[in-house]
Amino acid sequence: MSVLETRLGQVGLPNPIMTAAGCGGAGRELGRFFDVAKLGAVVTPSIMSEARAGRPAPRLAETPSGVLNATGLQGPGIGTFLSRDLPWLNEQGARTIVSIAGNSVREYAEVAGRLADAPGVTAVEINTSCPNVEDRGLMFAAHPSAAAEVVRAVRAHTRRGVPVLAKLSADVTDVVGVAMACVDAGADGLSMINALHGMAIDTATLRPRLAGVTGGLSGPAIRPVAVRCVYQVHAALPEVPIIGMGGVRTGLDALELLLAGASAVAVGTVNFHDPSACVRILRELDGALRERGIGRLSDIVGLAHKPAGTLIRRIDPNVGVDEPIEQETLQ
Amino acid sequence: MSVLETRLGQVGLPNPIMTAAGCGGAGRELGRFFDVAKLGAVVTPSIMSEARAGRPAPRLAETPSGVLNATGLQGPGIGTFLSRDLPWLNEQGARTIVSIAGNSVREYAEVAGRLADAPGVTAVEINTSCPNVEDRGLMFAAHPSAAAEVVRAVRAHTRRGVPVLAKLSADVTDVVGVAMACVDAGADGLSMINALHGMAIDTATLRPRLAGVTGGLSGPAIRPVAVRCVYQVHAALPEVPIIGMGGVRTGLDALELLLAGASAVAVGTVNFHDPSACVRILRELDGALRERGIGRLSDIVGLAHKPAGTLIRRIDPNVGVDEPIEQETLQ
Amino acid sequence: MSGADAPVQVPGTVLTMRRTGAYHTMTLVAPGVAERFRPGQFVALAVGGEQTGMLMRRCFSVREVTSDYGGTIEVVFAVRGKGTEWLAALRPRDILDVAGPLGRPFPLPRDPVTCVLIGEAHGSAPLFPLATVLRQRECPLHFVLGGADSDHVYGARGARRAGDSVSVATEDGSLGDRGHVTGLLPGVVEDVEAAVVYACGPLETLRAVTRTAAEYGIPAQVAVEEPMPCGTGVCMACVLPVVGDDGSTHMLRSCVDGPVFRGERVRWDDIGTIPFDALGAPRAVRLGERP
Amino acid sequence: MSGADAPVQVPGTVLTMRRTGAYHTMTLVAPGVAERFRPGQFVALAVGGEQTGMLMRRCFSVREVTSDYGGTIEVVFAVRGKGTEWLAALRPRDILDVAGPLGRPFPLPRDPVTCVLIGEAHGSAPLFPLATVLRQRECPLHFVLGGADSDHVYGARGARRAGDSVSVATEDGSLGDRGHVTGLLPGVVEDVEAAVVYACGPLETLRAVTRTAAEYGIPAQVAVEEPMPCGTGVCMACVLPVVGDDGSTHMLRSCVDGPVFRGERVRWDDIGTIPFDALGAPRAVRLGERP
Ligand SMILES: Cc1cc2nc3c(=O)[nH]c(=O)nc-3n(C[C@H](O)[C@H](O)[C@H](O)COP(=O)(O)OP(=O)(O)OC[C@H]3O[C@@H](n4cnc5c(N)ncnc54)[C@H](O)[C@@H]3O)c2cc1C
Ligand SMILES: Cc1cc2nc3c(=O)[nH]c(=O)nc-3n(C[C@H](O)[C@H](O)[C@H](O)COP(=O)(O)OP(=O)(O)OC[C@H]3O[C@@H](n4cnc5c(N)ncnc54)[C@H](O)[C@@H]3O)c2cc1C
Ligand SMILES: Cc1cc2nc3c(=O)[nH]c(=O)nc-3n(C[C@H](O)[C@H](O)[C@H](O)COP(=O)(O)O)c2cc1C
Ligand SMILES: Cc1cc2nc3c(=O)[nH]c(=O)nc-3n(C[C@H](O)[C@H](O)[C@H](O)COP(=O)(O)O)c2cc1C
Ligand code: FES
Ligand code: FES
Repeated sequence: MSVLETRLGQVGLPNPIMTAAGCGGAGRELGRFFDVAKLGAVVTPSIMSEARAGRPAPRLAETPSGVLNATGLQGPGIGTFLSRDLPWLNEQGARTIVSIAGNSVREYAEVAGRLADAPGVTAVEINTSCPNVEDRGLMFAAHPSAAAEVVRAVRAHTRRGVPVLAKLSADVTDVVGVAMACVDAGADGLSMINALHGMAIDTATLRPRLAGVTGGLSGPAIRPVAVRCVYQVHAALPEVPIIGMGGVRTGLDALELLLAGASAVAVGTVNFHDPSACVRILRELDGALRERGIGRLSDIVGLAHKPAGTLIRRIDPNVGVDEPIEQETLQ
Repeated sequence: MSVLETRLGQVGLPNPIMTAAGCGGAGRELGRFFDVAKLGAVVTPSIMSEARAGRPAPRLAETPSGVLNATGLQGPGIGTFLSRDLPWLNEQGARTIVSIAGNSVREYAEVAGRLADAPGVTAVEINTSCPNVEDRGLMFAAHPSAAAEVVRAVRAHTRRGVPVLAKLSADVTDVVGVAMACVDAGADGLSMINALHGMAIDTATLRPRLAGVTGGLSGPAIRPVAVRCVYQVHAALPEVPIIGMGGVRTGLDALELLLAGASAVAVGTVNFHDPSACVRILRELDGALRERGIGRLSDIVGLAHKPAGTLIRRIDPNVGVDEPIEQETLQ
Repeated sequence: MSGADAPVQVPGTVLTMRRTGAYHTMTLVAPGVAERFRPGQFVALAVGGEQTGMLMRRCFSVREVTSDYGGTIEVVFAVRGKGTEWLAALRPRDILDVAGPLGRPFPLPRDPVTCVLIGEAHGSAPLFPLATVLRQRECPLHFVLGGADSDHVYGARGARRAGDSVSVATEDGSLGDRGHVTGLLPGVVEDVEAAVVYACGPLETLRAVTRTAAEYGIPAQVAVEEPMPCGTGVCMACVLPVVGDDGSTHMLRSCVDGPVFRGERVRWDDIGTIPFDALGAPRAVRLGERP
Repeated sequence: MSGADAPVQVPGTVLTMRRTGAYHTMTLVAPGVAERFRPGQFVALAVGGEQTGMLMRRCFSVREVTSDYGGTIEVVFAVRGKGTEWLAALRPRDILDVAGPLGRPFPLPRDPVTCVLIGEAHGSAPLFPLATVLRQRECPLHFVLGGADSDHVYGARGARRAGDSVSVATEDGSLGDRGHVTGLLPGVVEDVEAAVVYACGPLETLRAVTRTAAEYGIPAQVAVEEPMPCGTGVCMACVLPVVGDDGSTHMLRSCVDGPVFRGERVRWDDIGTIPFDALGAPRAVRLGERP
């Protein structure tokens, strides 16, 4: 299984597949379907300083190959997270990436500060798509300087060995600019993409389908946007590890993001559709790499940027693979 | 059928359904499946000053509920368009909205100038998603000032009675800002959205699936983004007519964009899937309006912005409509 | 992970499909689900096939389980939208992904007490496996069933076999009394001296059931059927304001903390809102917030 | 609009599905298509059902048409990706949307001249309706068929009935000669003193056929099978560099200007590029351009 090992800055992970923030609960829920320690990591829902009730229902709407959500970051707050959820994840032997959120730079810093001494935090992911109450509710992710300010504050409150990842939104004119600002401000890696800003209207009631009016569009529908963002940012910042996400449904989808430049891949919305998705995708990815004669995951990170004809065995789409694929490795 | 009449600034249209630029050929192709004069309008592919061979193949890739394209605006140039395509459309009795494109403000102005004396131009739509060769290839749509400059030039070269519509990209941090700049510069209406910037990688060849590497993502996958953009811009500029587009597949999808604030609806990618889509959608929309007791299309433009409980008959989603729907009107 | 009360996810094979009034009854071979099932639990089905653009699961109460073929489950459903349309078109031997059994089951009385089981429309379905278990505990059972018309009353015949009495109401009077099913409840509760009411149906019905039970000072165990896009607790879409043991209101996921709740714990009037006193409720309205 | 040579779009009903070697043969009742069909034309099928996330049409050559049931068409296909997988799972009475007949048919000789029909893999399919028409014109017919192995040679038996001779080659030698089908062509053309070659198959094969025909100074009519996402001329994805009557190169849509081209007009070496001398070719490379 060593073929699947990957790195996010200072830390190594046994494999690149993880849950996406807010799409895999705190681990317990999916833990009824598989052992969460088998994943590269579990990314938690974005944790804020206090408990949050979230938005009223309806919170989700189905769209073609996608889902719109306005859940409003319902969660228990950092206190309960540290006393209840994180210990459970540690007990399972899971690697935990804690996603954090805030409505001001101070709130991010506060949450990061409370995480600093917690055991078993593999990395901190900053959800920069929150509205900044100190700047007309504009999301931090919208402006390089605002995103950078949050990154700087969180980096300052986080222990050295723990990577800080900035999670970016694709709803910007220039995602590379935001990415660069975050890296300059100390981000050890980047996660992308968050859900796109979207909306749906119910043609029966003639009203918005979400109580929150607009929401985040996720799922396979947005995968091409995710691939494009990862590709662009990897081209500009080839040394910066990226967690790619957006519509990953199969092992080949995960491979697509790796080829674009991601070092790890998170699975979000598809968990709703298939609670075993993460382990299935991991198995499929393992098979796909073997099929292509890829010995190490790191060999293919960003490979789509390189001219055709490197060492990897490309598969003739007209023929497929001759040898039966070994599927023994996982589980 | 008067229920379906709509207006785009100075001009009235018998109904709101049209082809989207570049997705309905020059009318002739779909004309083999239905009478193009039945549509509210035919929007042409974006015409440039000279003939263009476009991009190499592969130009299209299928994605979940979407299509990625990098066709590169292949077209005959304004000369052949005026001598060959426009006369054909006029003969059919179609209303023609001419989409124009350029790589410099001068080129847009030149194409608009050559259209000025052509008979049978119902409106001019400016495709602002082209790269500006005079500004590092950045697309005009990315910056309010660049988009405004193009609009100003085209408006100056277009006859008074002919509305000029600015077609916007959703790949920006603030679509409302771009919309306002275009309207301030003289746009009589707005079209939105163009395809999202996306990419796909072939997991067999390990290379980008499009020869153009990145391309435009369109189809039902992006409809929630289109609805959101139309809704936001209509909220900010309620008097400005909008042609809504992005993933419209059914009459109810068209209704969704009208409720968000569009006065007309263009059908793009779905024409590839169903060459009769435009007339089918028109028929379905007509049925849907009747079902809901809507007497005039203009009564529902932007209705989703208004509090529940206006005069329109909302449909109980649990029950649907009792009476059989009259389907006689169209065709 | 695993454990006897953890759900399974298995490919289900359609064994039979048949019409029952306005409903479709589908029996699936779904090994592992039947043996874990307890009344009140549900299954979450993937719809649309392998390339489906419909990412949300469709949840259905289980009508019956058997141990045939390694375990079968039966669900009863109405065609409502695209997903149930797809389900209705399935034929024997078709395969679809099944996750279940999910959710908290109906709590059962320790002693053989008199139970009223009230269901509206397809909401009657989960009452049948409950009835079987209650019978084993020697509880007297009284069914109260209703629907828009006779076609939309599910299980009246089965209830006659399973229960000590059956009362039926339809909105149009085509079967039983004319009126809403909840109109019958006070009479039945009083007549049979019910000790508990079990209910399943739309929110309005459950709210009315809760009110009636409270009036008679007996508990109501109600199973909600709010939209549950995942059914497994990860999407946070199915929340209801529910008063916890600590006396404060929590936004609970009805798929994992329900679908069965004690009626009086649910804040029926506040459904569709975040009550201002709920744990973590916003202190002020924040506009334009993104998820 | 309308007109006898305009295509139709109709719901097609699956009449039969069967396996033929490595291929699936599907017969559809598709009224209107059969009566308009001319050899070399194709149909574009919608795949995935009503809620499909697959927006591109799948195009297939027509193998045979009959006037039964108001008009049937037969297509022969290999499972390749998600769309053909979906097609292969169809059963009789299933319905799918059909548009056709599409594209320019094979031009026919005025006089009864000797024709060689060469097809690789499923590319043989469109040669059969062509053979029927050529036979009516009393043209001597010689088939040259090939594929990777015997399972991938389509129609060898039918060709024996329809043609004056049949030559077969497979890559693995499991049927006929070992080697590529185009290796047989020069011999056959010489032997039968062919006046024209008709061909269908992958680009490489068509390029080789064109070269051979040129060597013998006879025309090659080749039907291409490049990806055609719409089949109706609106998506601009299926372009090939083709030399026009004006002597200059145009990027022509193979769905409406083809699929049949005169082989020597196609700039085989430049496929997948925009030749610098094509009409409207970029004067300089423009990077990062958006569509
Ligand atoms: C625990 C539970 C048990 C249920 N048991 C039954 C049953 O036994 N028989 C039955 O006919 N129905 C039952 N339902 C309702 C059933 O899930 C919906 O009718 C069905 O999901 C509608 O799907 P659709 O694709 O036809 O509609 P769509 O409108 O296309 O569905 C879109 C999404 O919204 C959800 N949704 C839409 N309407 C409802 C609704 N009324 N209730 C819940 N979710 C909805 C769907 O699950 C899906 O995720 C139950 C629901 C739940 C939560
Ligand atoms: C005019 C014409 C006639 C054809 N006739 C036949 C035939 O008689 N029998 C047969 O088996 N095949 C034929 N093909 C090829 C057939 O269309 C493809 O194999 C099929 O569309 C693949 O679809 P998929 O969903 O399985 O593959 P996917 O890879 O999922 O397809 C994705 C998209 O790419 C297109 N595509 C992918 N591969 C090909 C290909 N090799 N050629 C063309 N389009 C492709 C598909 O049409 C679709 O739009 C023909 C193609 C054309 C253009
Ligand atoms: C219901 C839901 C809740 C989410 N919650 C969070 C969150 O708490 N923090 C965050 O950074 N992203 C959140 N996301 C975004 C996902 O982590 C992910 O970036 C996005 O959905 C794209 O991936 P996907 O298409 O695989 O879902 C949420 C998405 C959904 C659908
Ligand atoms: C193949 C293709 C070609 C297009 N060409 C143009 C064009 O020439 N000019 C333009 O303004 N938009 C063009 N578009 C964008 C569409 O007009 C439309 O804005 C977009 O596809 C979203 O609508 P849809 O989802 O209905 O396709 C093109 C889209 C596609 C898929
Ligand atoms: S249905 Fe997803 S959390 Fe309950
Ligand atoms: S296949 Fe779309 S233009 Fe030819």
